[in-house]
This record gives sequence, structure tokens and C-alpha cells, in this order.
Amino acid sequence: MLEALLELRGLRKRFGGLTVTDDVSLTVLPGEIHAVIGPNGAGKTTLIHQISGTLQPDKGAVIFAGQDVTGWSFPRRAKAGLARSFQITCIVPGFTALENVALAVQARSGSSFRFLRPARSEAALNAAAHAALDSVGLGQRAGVMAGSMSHGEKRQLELAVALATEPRLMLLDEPLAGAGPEETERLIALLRSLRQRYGILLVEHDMQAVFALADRISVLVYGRVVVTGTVEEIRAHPEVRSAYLGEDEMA
Amino acid sequence: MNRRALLGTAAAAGFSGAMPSLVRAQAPGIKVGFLATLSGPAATLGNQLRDGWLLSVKHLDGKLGGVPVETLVIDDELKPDVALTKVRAALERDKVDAVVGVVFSNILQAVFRPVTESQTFLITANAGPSTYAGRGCNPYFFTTAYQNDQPHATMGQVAQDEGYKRIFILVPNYQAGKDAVAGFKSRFKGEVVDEIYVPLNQLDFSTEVAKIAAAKPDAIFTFMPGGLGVNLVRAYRQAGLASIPFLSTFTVDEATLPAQQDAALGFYTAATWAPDFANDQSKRFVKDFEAAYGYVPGNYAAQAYDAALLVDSAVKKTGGRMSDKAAVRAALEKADFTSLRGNFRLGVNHYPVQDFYLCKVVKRPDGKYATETVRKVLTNDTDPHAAECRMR
Amino acid sequence: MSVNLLLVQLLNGAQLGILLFLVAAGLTLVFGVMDFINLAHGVQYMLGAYVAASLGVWANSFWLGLLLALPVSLLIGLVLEWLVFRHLYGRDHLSQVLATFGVILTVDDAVRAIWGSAPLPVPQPEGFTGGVEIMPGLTYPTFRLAIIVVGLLVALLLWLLVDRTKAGMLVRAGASNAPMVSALGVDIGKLFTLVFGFGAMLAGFAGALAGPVFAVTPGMGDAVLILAFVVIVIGGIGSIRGAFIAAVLVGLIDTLGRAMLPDLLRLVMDASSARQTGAALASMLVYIVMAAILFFSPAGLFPVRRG
Amino acid sequence: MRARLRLILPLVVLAALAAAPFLGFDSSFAYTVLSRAMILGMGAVSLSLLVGGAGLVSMGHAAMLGVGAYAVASLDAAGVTDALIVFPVAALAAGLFALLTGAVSLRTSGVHFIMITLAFGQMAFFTASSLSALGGDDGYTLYGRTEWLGTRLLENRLAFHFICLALLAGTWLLCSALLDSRFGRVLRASKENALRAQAVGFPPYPYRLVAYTLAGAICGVAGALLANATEFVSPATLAWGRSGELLFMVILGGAGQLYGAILGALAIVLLEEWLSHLLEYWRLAFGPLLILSVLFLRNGLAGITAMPKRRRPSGKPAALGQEADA
Repeated sequence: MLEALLELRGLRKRFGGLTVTDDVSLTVLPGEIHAVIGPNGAGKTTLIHQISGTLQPDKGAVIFAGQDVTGWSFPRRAKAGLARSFQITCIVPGFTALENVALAVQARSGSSFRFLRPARSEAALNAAAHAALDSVGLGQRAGVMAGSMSHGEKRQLELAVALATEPRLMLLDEPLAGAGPEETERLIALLRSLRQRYGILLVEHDMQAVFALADRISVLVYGRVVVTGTVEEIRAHPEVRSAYLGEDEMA
Repeated sequence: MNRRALLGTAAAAGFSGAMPSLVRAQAPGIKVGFLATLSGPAATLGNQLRDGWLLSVKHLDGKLGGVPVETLVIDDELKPDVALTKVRAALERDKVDAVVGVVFSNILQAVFRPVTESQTFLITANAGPSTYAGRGCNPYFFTTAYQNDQPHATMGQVAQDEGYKRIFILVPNYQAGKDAVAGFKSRFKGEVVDEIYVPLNQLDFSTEVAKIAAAKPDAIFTFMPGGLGVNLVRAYRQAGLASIPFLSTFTVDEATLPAQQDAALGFYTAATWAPDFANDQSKRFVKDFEAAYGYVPGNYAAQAYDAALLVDSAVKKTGGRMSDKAAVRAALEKADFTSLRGNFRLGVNHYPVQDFYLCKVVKRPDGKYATETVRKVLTNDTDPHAAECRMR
Repeated sequence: MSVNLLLVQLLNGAQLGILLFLVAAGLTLVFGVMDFINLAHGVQYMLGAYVAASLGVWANSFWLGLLLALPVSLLIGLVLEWLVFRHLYGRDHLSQVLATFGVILTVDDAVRAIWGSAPLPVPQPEGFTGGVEIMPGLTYPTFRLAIIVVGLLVALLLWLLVDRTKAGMLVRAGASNAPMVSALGVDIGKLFTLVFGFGAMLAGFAGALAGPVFAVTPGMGDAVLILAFVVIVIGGIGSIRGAFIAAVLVGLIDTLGRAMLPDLLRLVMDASSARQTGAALASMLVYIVMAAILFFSPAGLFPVRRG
Repeated sequence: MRARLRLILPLVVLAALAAAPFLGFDSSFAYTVLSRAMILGMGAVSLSLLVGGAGLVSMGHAAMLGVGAYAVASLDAAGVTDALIVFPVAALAAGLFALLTGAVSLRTSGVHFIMITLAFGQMAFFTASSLSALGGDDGYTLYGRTEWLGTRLLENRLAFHFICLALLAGTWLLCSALLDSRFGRVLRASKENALRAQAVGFPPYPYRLVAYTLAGAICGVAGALLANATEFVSPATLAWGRSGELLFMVILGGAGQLYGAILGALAIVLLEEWLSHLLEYWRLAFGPLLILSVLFLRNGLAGITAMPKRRRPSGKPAALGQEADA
């Protein structure tokens, strides 16, 4: 059996009286896309927060690449190869697309406590950043101010930034949210091309995309994992059909 | 001006509106830079100083030693670096013949070197730190005020004379406050029950007043200039401590009395002059001052008035030749004028040798508050540092 | 230190705290509801003192002066809001700091030009000129006791206003989430003006009350302003309850620190250095406490806004 | 185009400062005012590095100025006056002070950061006031200016003018380089979007702390110069009003551009000088000018010269436009 890249062991998180994450355990294998679906308020984003380190679980552990990272900060996990995209677009608006990506490249190539040499003229940084932009199809837009890009472009840029950190695992929080049909097509193709190279934990509402991309799916309801299985297993699961997917969508 | 009269505040200071800081006489002959603190809570002292000087010049028909004088009023804002910049401007740009005034010692220390090194006469009408009285005495530096230790020492002598055994001391926590304690202790030999140092920005004295009440001293000695003194005096009176004699320096005087009023009645201060001095010149000064500026002149104003008389006497002696520094200095050292204080001469260190008085706050028949002499405490007092001065 | 003396010092601390609260209450509301840093709040305090003192002398009655100072303070507050502050609501904190500092400079100098630099005489409050002998030899002025009582009443009134009325509910909601309130269809501009005027009046009231106790001088608002900021930061910005507790805390710390630190230090060092170190340390104590509180609880003791 | 203006304007200003002594501004007074403006300009540029570069609004920056100045005073009292010792010590002392206070202050953000830096500034102020060995509240007069390899170079007005100018230019270049470097990129990214910087592995804290320390050290050098210019040190150097003044120089000049701080410092020092010479209640004119400048000069003085066609995100760091224009 392949060793899991990410393993969640009994994560639990409460806000006041509300249990938002209730004993969640799941794994992401190397090269696998593991999708987490569930109705609104199921606790998907809270789960992502706990994996990326922006929230601390009350109980349970996050094991990443064999290491217990539960006590690690968000930046430290990022540095270890746990990249994360955000549900709401998160870029540096006053930077160009290139500089947004170059910032990420900088994180994994040497110290950033370098004070005098202009970062703009570091060829190695720029080359890697250009490559990442090319891979998401933004190669022509490198010099554009990120704040003035279209919504779809910003989502692509976020992916490029995540790629540029050379992660081992990507946590993608609704990467397709707000994208038009054409952009969605392009992003799905892009995500598909990333499979094998990275482990991906995907949170997404677009079922078409999830079924097209995922290797395994976990269904989250009221903070609990109801079931985990392959696309077929999930499609066939009666509880999922009734509780979440609805009959008509299966027809 | 009307508005102020309407509001009935006796503490008229400065002029309403934007007054040009250049007060011109007819034709420029002698130029004097008059440096004083004219903004912030301490501005009352600066106003006293400035108005005293201006009145003196007016009495001399706008002339010093017969030469028309131009006074350049400079506000130091009680910031040493600001004072320095402005004084340099006065020296270089306006080419003043003398710098006069100076309320606070720290301002004096900031401007001392540039003024004296440019061989310009520096005559203070209030600040008199020990720094320039002893080994640091300077041929270009004069003061018509006193050496800072002397008023405090006067109060120490008063406490000693009255036979007080236990004294409570309260001063601000800065150098002048510490000097005040040292000055007082130089002549008081009894027990000091407690010394309290309060921050300069102290808002309220209720804490200290409670401590004084608990300590039950024979008398207190305090040095609380400006707004501090107003707060202290009020809190002291309100706490019913007025039966404990209130010995002070620069705490109850004509600069603060308009705000303290009844609360300060009967409190003591040490001074070189008080508005009730009997000599004719002093009487004329007080009368004209109150007519011109609407408030009672204090020590500060009198010392500044004398400063103008001092310069006047020197210019007269040298026939208006301010460029002959040695002659001007010699003339200044003579101090050949009649001081408002009567008994007055300059010592070897250019600090006055004079009498010191115990004064008390009274309400005059006209309803205004002033200090009144009680008795002479020290006669012909020379400051303790003068012996160290080797004037070059 | 005797129990009596300690009691007196506690009263002193409470009285300082109450005055600070009156200034801080308006500041924290303005800050909390409008996200507006108003350095010029201290100016309101100063103007309150000046107006009350002048009108009190004119009417020959402290209380009449105090009463008249309220509408005048309100008016001044509204005029300043209309002239300057309302143009700054949408701006960043930096611009607000700069512009309101400009207001301080202007008004301080205007006060000097109108009233002069000397401390102003203040009529004694009729009926409260006496005192209570709390400790042998020490009379505690009834007026200071009155300040404590009046301050507590105002605090109670404020609490009722903010906690029990519709306007108060909007203010509280505005403090925690301003966009939501405007989404509810409330005229946020009107609410702002209301809160601002009210805050200005409270500060003016505090200044008028402080007149007979402290010196009425130009710039008297600056020292109070900084302490008031310390209070609202310790208390948690936007929280009236926090402002009250923090104000009393600051009042007590400042008073007791000054009263006791030099004596405490005498246990570990010689008398003269203990006095001076104690005095220096006592001035810093409030700031040290603030830094420590922010270190452990970066949003103050009673944070209103989440995150 | 704007990129070029951004470079040209500060150079013009620096050149004007260099030419001033030869254009008749060579009285002691002119030297005093100009050196004061240049020194405070240095302090303001270092503060601008924090405000514009890192989004850290410090209300206690005068403390750094003060630590530098008091370093000079205490060395002077100990008889040490060599520039090669004095200036590094001033920088180190101020840097150390910034490191210690920054380590605590940077736990907070926004308004709380303003207040906690103010608190440390006040502590420094009261400490300086109680230093009786250095005159306490009255301040301390230096025996003389700092010496350069045994010569009294700093006593020469022209030399001192150019030393100030060189250090000002150096500060500006250094801070610009800092903002353009890898370090500066992380700093700027953390300012605009801290979450983004964290997501790629940069915790803001250490970068901000280093920036705070560096700015403190630079301001310490300015403080040492200030002590030399006035030959006098007093707690007034550390007063919170002075911190405010530095902040106003930054904002008036335009926080988005480092050289804005230089413009702001020149404007404020010269304006103060001119108005206070003209009027007794000069703040009655100065205050409204400040208010009007905030209301109508949104991007500060630097904003007039680089008038943008459309509104840009506020606080845009200096180095960015160049890529956009390329």
C-alpha cells in the first residue's frame, strides 16, 4: 500500500456549541485527486483551514508526508510543500502577475533575507515564474497588474502561484467558483494535467468537474465524513443520493 | 481685546490675532533678539518677560543709550532645538547686537554657545543656571535675574529662621527640581520628612496632598512652576492643608496668581522684587505696566525691565559703539543704572549680587492678586559658584 | 501606608478614572462606530473647560457655566464635524491622524489668541466648596466626590442608552459591523453625526467638570487625549464597558503607582535613587501596563470586533 | 514615463540641496534650517520604509531619533567623539531598541500598533527625562561636534551640509534598494495581502521585525546627526509630538514614494520657519494648511508630480510601476 501524503486523524473543531468538524479522518495519496463535497455549511472550508494551518483543530492530528504538522503555523506548512488556494481570490493586487508568482518562487529558492540586489532582475526567479505562468496559460499576461486582471485570470494566477511553490500537496478551495463556462473548461483541463505530479485535495461545488477529475470522493455532512469512495461508489451510494445529490441529478 | 475684557479674565497675555513678531522702532540702530517662551502653558512667563522689556524700552522713548532700538521677539516654544534654529537666524540673518530674555535654563543651554561664540552679548532676564556661574562663566554672558540656587536657598533660610523642624518637599522630577531641593537644603538644617518628585506633565496633586496630610509636617517647601503650581495650590487649599505653611519658589507669583486667586492667599514665595516695592521707579513701573498690559507684573517683568536699563547704561557709556566689545563689556559690568530692586550690582561672574525677600500672596484693594514683601531674608547675597569663576 | 491613606488614594484614582472615562467614552464610540481616529477629541475637552470657565465667570455661577458649556460643546463638535471630520470618514487612519492633528494645532493656537496663555481662573462650584474630613488633617473636597458620583451616573446613563435604546442598538451594531448597519437602511451619516456630537459633548462636559480641579490652560487636552487613547486601547475599541473598566484601571494604576512606587522601591535601593526611579517609573507605569496588556491580548480586554 | 519622473524628481531635489550653499544660501541660518530638514528627512525616509513599504504606522519613531542622539551624548560625556565609533554605536543602539520594542509591538496591528509604539516612545521619553547624568529634562550640551579621524570636519559648515546630504541620499538609495530586493518584495506583499505571503511560506513577523530594526538603526544615525547639528540633546527630541511630525512628513510627502518623505520634511521645516517668522500665532495658519493638504492632496506632494491618470490602489509601493511600464 502506498504511503499517504496527507492523513487526517480524527479532526474535531467546535465554534461555541456548534461542532463544525466532527471526527474527520481521510487520506490523500501521492498523485491522487481527492475531492471533498457536501452541502453548504458542511464544514468544508473549516476543514481546509485546519489542514493548511490557519485554524487549529481542538482534537486530532494532521500528518503530512509522514510528519505530524498539527502544531505548525500556516507559513511553515506552506514552506514544507502544502500549497493552498482560497475560495475568495487571494493575490497581491499591486504586484504584476509575474511578481506574484516570483514571490512564490522566491520562497523555495534561497533565503529572502537578501537586502540589496533588486529582486526584479534575478533571472532565475523570473524564469521559473514565467514557466509557471506559461503552464496555466498566462504567459502573455506576465506584465499586467494583478489587481486589474479578470476574475478567471486571477484564479489561473492563483494556481500558478501555488504551482510555483513546488508543492507536494495542493489544497484547492473551490478553484472554479465564479468562473465562466469557457474558463471552467480551461481550468478543468489544467487541473487534469496536474494530476500525477501532485496530490490534490479538492473542495468544489461543481459536480461535473468533481466527477470528471476526482480519483476518490469524501462526502461531508454536518462536519462528518458520511462516506469515502471512488466516483462510481459515490454515485451509487444510497445515503448520498438521498441526502445530498438528489435523484434528478443522477438521472 | 474687547472680547477679553468681556470675559473678564485678568490673565491677559499677548495680543489677539496674528501679531507680527517684529516690533519696530523708527530707524534701526541697535537690534536686540528677545528670546522667550511664548507658546504652551509656560507662555505666561515669557509674556511677563517680553512686556517688561517692551515697557522699559517705551519708558526710554524707544531708545537704548540714545540709539533707536529694534526688538526682534523670538518664541522658543520651550523647545531647545527650535530656539537654536531661530537664534542662529537672528544672529546671522538679522545680525542682532544682543540676545536678551530667556525664561528657561534648558533653552539657555541650547543657545549659549552659538551666541557667545559669535561674540554677541547674551543677557538673561530669568534663566540663571549654575553652569555659567562658576567655571563656565563667560565674558559675553550676563544676567539681571539671579543664580537659580538663590531663591531656593532663601526659602531654606526662611524655614531655618522660623524654626521649622520637619519639612515636606515636593518638586517636579527634572534637573531644576533637583537643584531646588539642593538649594533649599543648603540653608535648611532640619529634618526632611519626605521628598516627592512628580512628573512635569502631572495633572492632579490629590495623591501628593494626601501624603502631605498623612506626614503632618511643620511646613512644606515646593517648586512648581506654571500650570503645575495652579493645580497644586488648588488641591492644597481644597484639602484643607492651608494651615501648614506653604513655602515655595516660582509657584505662587504674578504669572500664576490670576488663575490661583483666593486659593493662594497667604502662601509664601521667595523673590528679588515684588510689586509693592516702595521706590518711585518701581511704583511708576507697576502703574504703567498694569495700564499697558492689564495684569500685574511679577519678578520676571521687573528683571526684564532692568535688563533694558542695563543695556541702556552700557550703550550710553560707550557712546553707541556696540562694535567695541571690550568697552561694552566693561560698561555692562559697571551696571550703572538704578534697578527697580534698589540694591543691585553685578558680581565677577556677571550674576547679580542682591537682596532676597520673603513674599506673601495678598489680594489688593482693587481686587487683583499680587505678592507682597514680608521681610528681607538675605542681604547682598552672592551665589555660591561665583568664587570658581575666572573670567577671561 | 495607613488604611485611611489608601482609601483616599483609591478615591483619587477613581476620580481620575471617571474623568478619563467621560473623555474616552466619546472617543471609543467615534472610533468604534466610524473607524475614525480623532486626535482632536482632546480639543473638545479643552474647549469645554474654557467655555465653562468663561461663561461661569460671566454668569458668576459655576453651575450655569457648566450647563451652558454643554450646548456650546455640542455645537463646536458639530461644526468641526461638518467642516473637517466628515470628509475623512472613508479615508485611511493615517490621513485622519494628520488632519485631526492639524485641528489640534489650530484650535490650541486659537485658544491662546483668544484667552491668552495663562491658566484661566475658574469659579468655585457653589454649594460644593466644602469638604469631608476623611482622614485626620485631610479634607476631601465634596466637589471631587461629586465628580465621582456624576461620572458614575453618566456611565449608567450611557449604558442604558447604548444597551436599551434603538439608537444604542444601532451604535453597538455599527461598532461591530458598520456595513451591515447601513445595509439595514439606516442613514449612517446621521448616526455618525449623532454619535460624534454626543461624544464631543461628553468630552466638553468632562473638561467643564475638570476646570475647578485642574488648570485650564492651552494644550490641556493633549495629556488627557493620550491617556484616553490608552484607556480605549486597553478596554477594547468600541466597547463602553471596556472603556469604563479600563478608565478606572488607568486612574487607579496611575494614582497608586505615584503614591506607592517610590516607597516600594525604597525596599530594594537607597532612598534618593528610589525616589527618582520611582517617580520616573510611575510616569511610565500606564504605558507599561498598556504594552503588557496588548502583548497578551492584542485587541484589548474587551474586543468588540472579531478578528 | 512615471518611472523616470520618480527618479528625476528626487535627484532634482538632492541636486538643489547640493547647490544651495553656492546659490547664496550659505548663512549659518540657512545651513541650520537645511541641515535640520535633511536630518529630519532621513528620519522620515526611514519611517516611510515602514509606513509605505511594510504598512507599519509607528507613532514612536522619534524614540529611535532620540536613542541615536543620546548615544552621541553619552559617548560625549565619556569622552568618545570619533565618528567611526559614534555613528555605528548610535545605529546599533537605535537598532537594538527597535529590535526589542518591535518584537513586542509587532504582535499587534493597525491602531493597536500605533498605540503600542506610542507607549514605547513615551517610555523612552520618560527614561530620557530621568537621566540625570545627561541633564534629565534640561538636556545635555555636547562639548563639541563628533570628530572625523581626529579632525574637526563636522565643525565646517559646508562639510556638515554635504555629510547630511550624502547620508540623506544614501538613506534614500538604501531604502529604495531594500524595497526592491527579495526582502522588500516579501515586505510589500505582506503589506498588501498578508494571507497571500503566508500561503507561499512567508510569515510576516520576522520580515517586519527586520524592517523595523533597520529603520530604527537608520533613524539612529539621523539622531546622531541631529545631536551634532544642534550640539545639544534633550528629551524634546523624543516627545510624541516629534513622532507625529515625522509621520506628517511622510504623509504630506506621500507615503507611496520614499522620496515623498524628503519632500515632506523640506516642506514642513521650511513652512514652519517661514510662518513662525511671519506670525505670532503661526499654527493658526499651519494647522489649516495641514488639514487642507490631507483633504485635497490624497497622494501627498509626490502625488502632484506623478499625477496618475486613474486611481491606483492606495499605498502602492515605489518599485512597481517600472515593470508595468516596461
